Amino acid sequence: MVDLRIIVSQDDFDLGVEAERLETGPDTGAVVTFTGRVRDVAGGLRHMEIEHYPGMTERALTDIAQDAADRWSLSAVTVIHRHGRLIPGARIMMVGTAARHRDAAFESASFLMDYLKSRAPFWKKEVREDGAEWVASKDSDEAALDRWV
Amino acid sequence: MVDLRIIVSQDDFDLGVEAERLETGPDTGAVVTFTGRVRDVAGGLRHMEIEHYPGMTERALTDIAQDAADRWSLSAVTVIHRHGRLIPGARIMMVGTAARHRDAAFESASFLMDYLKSRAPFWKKEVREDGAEWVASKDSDEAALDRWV
Amino acid sequence: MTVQILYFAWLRERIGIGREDVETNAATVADLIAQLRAREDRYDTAFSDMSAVRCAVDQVLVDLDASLAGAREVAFFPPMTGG
Amino acid sequence: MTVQILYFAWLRERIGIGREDVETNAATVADLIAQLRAREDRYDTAFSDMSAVRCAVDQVLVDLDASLAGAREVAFFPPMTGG
Repeated sequence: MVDLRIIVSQDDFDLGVEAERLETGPDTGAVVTFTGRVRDVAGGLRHMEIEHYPGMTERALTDIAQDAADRWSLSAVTVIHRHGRLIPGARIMMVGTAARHRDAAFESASFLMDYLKSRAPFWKKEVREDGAEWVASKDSDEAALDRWV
Repeated sequence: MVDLRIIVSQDDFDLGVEAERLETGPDTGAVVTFTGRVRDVAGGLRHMEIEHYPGMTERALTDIAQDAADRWSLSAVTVIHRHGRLIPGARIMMVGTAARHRDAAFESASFLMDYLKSRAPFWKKEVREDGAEWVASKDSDEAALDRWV
Repeated sequence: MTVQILYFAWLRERIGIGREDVETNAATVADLIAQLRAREDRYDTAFSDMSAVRCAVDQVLVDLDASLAGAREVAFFPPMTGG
Repeated sequence: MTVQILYFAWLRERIGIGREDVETNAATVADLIAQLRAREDRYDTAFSDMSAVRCAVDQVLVDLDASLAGAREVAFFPPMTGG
């Protein structure tokens, strides 16, 4: 049985604790984590505002996680995504995967990220000193999904 | 300047602390960690004995880390590899990469792992209830290097 | 039938509300959008570039030609930017 | 010249020592191996399958036809199995 851990919250998370949770069972040889942070690319970013679709978000993340678990025979999957107001440097989200071998752990984490980017109902708004703007979706993020079809 | 952290030690490490160290600077948007653990595949594994080549090991790991940092413009790279006696479930090693974007963080971590597997001077011996055996290198590990040429 | 409609991100901002109940006979998502656009300028403007609109029916992503048969909750939003 | 030779993993176990100083005129790694194999059976056995032997000269991986000019430390070991 795969251990799915899905969290959608305003709160920060402890990556060490999360990674340790993924190290389950005698047959887990490889754990990969990805953590995303708020970058102040151009300077002048006050904060990022992350909106989501309560209900659908948890559902979409669970579906994506289960899909990854089935596809790569994972022993554990963690997906955490924050919402609300996040200052530069703050953690936005993480995914973590536990598998027998490194390839499965790397590929499934990469797959989860690609799906999170354009299939999970989150929207980012950058609040800058000179105004606020919704982050535009990238064609490259949509294209990244093609490699998993 | 890239922040390289190379550790070769018998001691365990704290993944949470290591991951936090990688979250440096306003321009780091993506952190990937890989952790490898001792698996008891067939049952009956007493422990793993990891031998290394003191001096060359640190040098090889530093070269590999610097290479990754240059190639993917990383802001930080961590490579930790343990040696000595490790029981099933124990952490063997980790790599961590910090980059602007997810692709660079994922690819460079995967690159580091492929190099560690067959270019860093470590040798694993499985000590089982019914005897001890050096782990054989895999053709697939050697082949994995081809994609980075 | 009555469906609850949800708006997110800049669609929510342009229309000025996050949710509303709408009485409709629309057979598809596209029909529902046409009905909304006919109501008021703010809807017409919000839906003017359909390539920038995504839709979920009962919390599942669908194409704009999807049926509304049995739908209770319809959400409109721009392309997602999570991660 | 005198070079320090190091052995690791099963090469170390088969030869029975981890390091030794060897007086040699070998021009290449392959020449040095030939000299070692001629010494004693345990060396001959350890180096019998050269496809399973890797070498580092002064802590840098090299091919078996590499020169030993200026070499101070030569290490022999099986394919690495880190990670």
